[in-house]
Amino acid sequence: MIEHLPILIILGPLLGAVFASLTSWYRPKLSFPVVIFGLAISSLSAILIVFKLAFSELDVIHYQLGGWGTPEKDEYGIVGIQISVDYLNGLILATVSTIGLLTAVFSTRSVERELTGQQRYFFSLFSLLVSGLLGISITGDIFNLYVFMEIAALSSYALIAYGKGRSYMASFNYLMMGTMGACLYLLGVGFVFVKTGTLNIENLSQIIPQTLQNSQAVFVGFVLIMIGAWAKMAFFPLHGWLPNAYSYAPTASGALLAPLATKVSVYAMLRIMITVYSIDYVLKSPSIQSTVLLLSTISILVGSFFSITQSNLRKIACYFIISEIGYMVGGAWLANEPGLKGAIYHVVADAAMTSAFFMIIGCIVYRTGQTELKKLDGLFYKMPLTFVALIITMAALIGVPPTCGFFSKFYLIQGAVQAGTWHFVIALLISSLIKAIILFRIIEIGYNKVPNPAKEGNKTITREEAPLSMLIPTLIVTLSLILIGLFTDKLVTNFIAKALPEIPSL
Amino acid sequence: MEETLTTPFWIVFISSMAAVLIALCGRAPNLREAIIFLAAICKLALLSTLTSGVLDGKLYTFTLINLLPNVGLSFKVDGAGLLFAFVSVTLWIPVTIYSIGLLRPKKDLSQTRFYACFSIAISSAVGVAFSANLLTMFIFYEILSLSTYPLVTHNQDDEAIKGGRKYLTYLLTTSVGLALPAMIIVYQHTGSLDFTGGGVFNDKTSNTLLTILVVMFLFGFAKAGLMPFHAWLPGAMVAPAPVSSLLHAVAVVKVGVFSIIRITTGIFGVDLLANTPSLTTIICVIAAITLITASLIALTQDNLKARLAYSTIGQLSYIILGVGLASASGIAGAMLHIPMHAVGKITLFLCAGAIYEACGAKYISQMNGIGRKIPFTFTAFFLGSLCVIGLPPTGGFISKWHLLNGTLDSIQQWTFAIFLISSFLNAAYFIPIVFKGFFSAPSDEKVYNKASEPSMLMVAPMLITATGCLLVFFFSNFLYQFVEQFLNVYAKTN
Amino acid sequence: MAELPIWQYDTLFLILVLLFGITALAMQNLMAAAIVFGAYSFLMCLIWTTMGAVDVAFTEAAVGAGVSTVFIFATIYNTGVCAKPKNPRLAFKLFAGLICFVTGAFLLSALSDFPNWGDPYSPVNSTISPYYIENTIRDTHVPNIVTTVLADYRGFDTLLETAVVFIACIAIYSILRVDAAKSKVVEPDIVTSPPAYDPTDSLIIRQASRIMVPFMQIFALYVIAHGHYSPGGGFQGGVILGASIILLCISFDLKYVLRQWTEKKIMILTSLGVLIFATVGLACVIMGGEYLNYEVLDPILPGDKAYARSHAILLVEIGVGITVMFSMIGIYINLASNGRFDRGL
Amino acid sequence: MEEFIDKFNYVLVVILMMTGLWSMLAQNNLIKKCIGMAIFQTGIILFFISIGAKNNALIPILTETANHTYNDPNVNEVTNPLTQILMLTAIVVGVATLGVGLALAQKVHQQNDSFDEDEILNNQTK
Repeated sequence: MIEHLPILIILGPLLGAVFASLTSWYRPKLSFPVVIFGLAISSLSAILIVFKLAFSELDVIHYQLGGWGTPEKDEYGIVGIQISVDYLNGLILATVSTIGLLTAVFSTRSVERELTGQQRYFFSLFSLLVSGLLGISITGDIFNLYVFMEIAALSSYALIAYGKGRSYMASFNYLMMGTMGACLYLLGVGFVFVKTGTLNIENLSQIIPQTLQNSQAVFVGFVLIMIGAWAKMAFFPLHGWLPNAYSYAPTASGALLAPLATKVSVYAMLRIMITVYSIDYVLKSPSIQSTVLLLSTISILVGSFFSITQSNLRKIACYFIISEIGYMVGGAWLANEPGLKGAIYHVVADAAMTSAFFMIIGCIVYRTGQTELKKLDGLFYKMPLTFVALIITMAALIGVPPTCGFFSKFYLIQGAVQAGTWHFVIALLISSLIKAIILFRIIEIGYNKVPNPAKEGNKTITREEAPLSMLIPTLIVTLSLILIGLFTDKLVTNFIAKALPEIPSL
Repeated sequence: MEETLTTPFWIVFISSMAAVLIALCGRAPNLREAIIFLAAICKLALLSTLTSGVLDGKLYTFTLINLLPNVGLSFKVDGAGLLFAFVSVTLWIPVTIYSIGLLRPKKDLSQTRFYACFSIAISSAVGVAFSANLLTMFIFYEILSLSTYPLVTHNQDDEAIKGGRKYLTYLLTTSVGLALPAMIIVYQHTGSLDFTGGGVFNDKTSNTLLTILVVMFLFGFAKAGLMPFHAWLPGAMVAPAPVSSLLHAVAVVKVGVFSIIRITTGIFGVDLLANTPSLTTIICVIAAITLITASLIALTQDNLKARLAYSTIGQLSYIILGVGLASASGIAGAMLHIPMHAVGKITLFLCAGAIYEACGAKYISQMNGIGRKIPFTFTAFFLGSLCVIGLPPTGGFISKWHLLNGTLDSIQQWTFAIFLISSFLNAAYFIPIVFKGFFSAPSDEKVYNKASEPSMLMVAPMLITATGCLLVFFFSNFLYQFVEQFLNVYAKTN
Repeated sequence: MAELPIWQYDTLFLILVLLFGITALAMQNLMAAAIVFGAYSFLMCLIWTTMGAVDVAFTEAAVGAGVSTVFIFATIYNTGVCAKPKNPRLAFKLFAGLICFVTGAFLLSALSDFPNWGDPYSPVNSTISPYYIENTIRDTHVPNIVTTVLADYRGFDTLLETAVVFIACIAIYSILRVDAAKSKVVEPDIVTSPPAYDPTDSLIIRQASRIMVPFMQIFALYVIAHGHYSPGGGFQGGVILGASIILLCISFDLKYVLRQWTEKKIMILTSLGVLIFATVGLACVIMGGEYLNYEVLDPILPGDKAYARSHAILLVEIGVGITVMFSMIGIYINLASNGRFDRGL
Repeated sequence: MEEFIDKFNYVLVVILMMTGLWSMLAQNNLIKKCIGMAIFQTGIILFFISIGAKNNALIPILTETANHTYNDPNVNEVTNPLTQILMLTAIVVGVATLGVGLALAQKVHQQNDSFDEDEILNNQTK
């Protein structure tokens, strides 16, 4: 069974979703355990495969769907569809599937409350979204990536539209932007395909850097794929859809989409950048590189400044995502070792941070029913654990050591210093400080405004945490922020450094 | 002579563990406080096991986990670190006793939080003392900032929140905005963040870069209170007296200056500094300006705690000035000034709190004559101020002696005058308080009538620390041994 | 330039298609726009047929010109017909135009780098695709290369594509249906004959469709089953099957169809198709091969290894057909009845 | 110029795609946006199909004819099947997206009684 692990990662949630949609007509209560089972299989396989990679000599594990060709033949891997796990996507797979599983556990109660009577297909769609995201991460075929992209996208439109009210328009806008991104990606694939005739990522990575360095069509394809990925990840100036889509979505959808969807698009961008093309290729067009870096600086600043003007915790979190996207794109496009390390590390770190943030918001919504900052006074006294988790998460977002946010920032700044991109350094620092201001605000409202129990006629302040099925995943993810930080060196030397291509020295 | 030993880690970790236990024992105050004393005693015991080794010239190292390539969460115990750790842990005990005396009668609900955060703060102060590299130090530095925030805002009224906001804004802004990028630039240039004797830079590093880095580090570790990033210190005086004493005398500010000593000796290297006059000039000028300005401002303050706060800012600059001299005795003086000033200033702050408790007087103008009513408190205050001014037979004399010696060894000889002027200023803002307290006619009848010695739990710690001011004078040679060990590693060639 | 046998027609069609597309976008009446869009799709089929992409043309005819147009109709039926021409946002439109112009120019900058139209030696035509053409008979005994590649060589894409259709169906169900759950579905009384006279209802249409539907369905089954040898396969057949039911819905009435095909049945069968496909894949894993490696099914399917592949392709196509058919019906009913599952177009 | 004529189809394809893209960006009407999206997608499909076309080639279904046999087909006389498969997938994805888009548009219309983007925006900010 061990050789089938790569496909199990995708099949788990996919089949789980199909079964769940079947059972939902007979035993609606059964859908949830079925989905959990599927996600658990996927998460387990992903973790196993990460360990397999770490403890074996292999650099990459291939899986040949349909069993086409033997490794000796030329057509091996090209004729059929190949999925592969290497150091770059192993981590992403483990992160995505684990967060997917935890979020699923987390969402039960909130779905029960928010979507009473309408949750028939919720968990099917949830699971399909996870399988789409996992597929994007695992596939070794650029067209297959497009199909997975659409699976993830279609299910996320529905998940957002569960929010009712304004979420329909938000979802529609997301659909337009998402489809545009996917179409541009597909067109870019077409431009690459025209010159290479192959769709396999490994094969492309042999062809393009060697023979097609100066092909205009391949270059146009590169730009189109990048724009497509940016539209999907809400990179400035294509970020307009994100805040509404994620903040009007139901809590459970937000908690799944926000941490994973954008990060996986970043992964897709990284994969195309460093595997299909090469860092050489990126460095070859310095004008585009400097433009992208400038855009990521703007993205960071825009996200940060908008976040400080918001009064709703969920909107704040959404604008944080936009600024974090700027970190990752900028780090990747610095195109030097520390920058790329920072970008890849931040994909994992930010997935955990955003997940923790949205889960905490979910807990707060479950108990208090609102996310307006002003109304969270005395939160510490009502939900101490949740509040502490919120502080830790904010600290990670600011970049306080020893949380993971600090180390990604460390690498990113190091990369920017090496590349001499000072505006990026300054943007990173400013965004940290702005997040710090928001942290103070949260502390002042939630901790220093001691609620007066006498006013409500109670003797003491009633402590009421969210139910355990929500609290435990939240705490696990929050703790992981510190753990990821502490094991930075292990992660970087064992995985991220090996995932990097050879970087030409300047 | 390096030896791997887990003891440093346990020393740092014990009080964090204690914090957890304290948080759990919130309902049983006696147990809670027993845990604190137990932790402090354990810590002291473990520290003393290291003493003889360190004095023999050994360096104890321990790496918990590697965080970045070449850089781990690692500890290294040398003379300076051990000295600083001793100071902070020893002073933790009287402060705790004092806190019990101050807070228990008030039935303050948030005492548990107070003690827990206090323990974490001590933990991180010792962590800074034992850090083997810049990253570890930065981590503990930030934990200290965050863990002291609940202490500053202990009262949770508007004033406290305002002070707390100022406190965190200054500390986080500078550390994230200046120290962090400076650290990354160092890592980027040298690939190492370890504190080593000769510094990490090689000859190729340009002077401009070094100058920029020095400035970034000096202001980045704003806990050292260099102007213009000093405003958090007076702002944070809204905290209760034990917190102020911790903040302003032991943990926080000393961590700031200690960090700067570490960076200048371990990252830049004494040789490099001594050979680059422009760097020392910058350090000395910044410190000198802060020193004189702070002393002058202190003269104008009527609020006792504010005067003490500005005095602290001035005294911290002594230490930085000593480092800026880049001479062995200058650094020795700077190092010694940490315990000397700590013990003096803690006495003063405890006294200020005691005076307020005793008669509700915040302002110096109200305190005429009350010395006669509360003689113990005022005697302690007198000894504390002698120590801070630097007069024998108190410890401050010793460190100032070394500092003045250092100016003569250094090329920055003009600082000799600065030291002298500021000592006069110190005397000018402390002696009148004591004098008027004992000999003047009462200025505020209400205060005067109300005044009576506070509870024993508050008086005893003050007297202990006041005695400490004298003891450090007589046993200064013992303290100097630690410093000598430190100098052997970091400033050998001088 | 020497040989341009039929490509001139293509150019003509291309220009026509462009005109139709622009017209569809320019029309104020949405119903008219939808019809023009249908014609646009139909012309597109012709172009693809002339380029030799019969399967694509077939799918486009069924999907693009057929059900897509009906979906738009259904939506407009529930909402309104006209696009109000107020507030033209001229500046923004010009700006968007500029963006598109720049993008277009950027795309065309690669023009000289492209292989000539119809060049058999271009990288696309000479890298992997010859493998499919040369080996399809040896590997699977299926002469329709498209079917082989679709269901076997790139079968994983097709599994996912089926999943996409399934997702679209349950997504639309969740978006539209949920609200209506409150307003209880009124189960139709036992009606043996079509509902009473309705002025919009036409007897001719009803009778004609009554005759047509069986033939459509037989044809669709043929398309699925004969996909190995002629254009067609699960998708096309599934869409036609779906379309035949949709035709019933339109010419009769939703209730009439829902009596046969209840909501529950439709939604369950939708997921069943995906399940069949995925199970065939899983069977391969259980039999010891890679996922979707039909070759290892040889012991349980008749014939040698290549025939095992051929038969497995048929199984898979049936799965695809079921999912596509019921998804199309599900989507249509949801759109047409606005999620109420009672009455509609 | 000759090159331009040789590649005339690409020019038209690009114009078609950009028409669709413009409509997605600039049209107020949600249904028009959906139609624009469909046109953009067909443009891309057309692009793929044309890069796979071959002069004088047959459809990709093998037959026993004079030029080639089952077991040894003449590759240059059979249209590229690969691009066709890819586009089959793209068409199906396209209709799925269109369906979801229409469903969302219908919901939006239900709430705001309009397909006009500006009006909806006004309604929602009120």
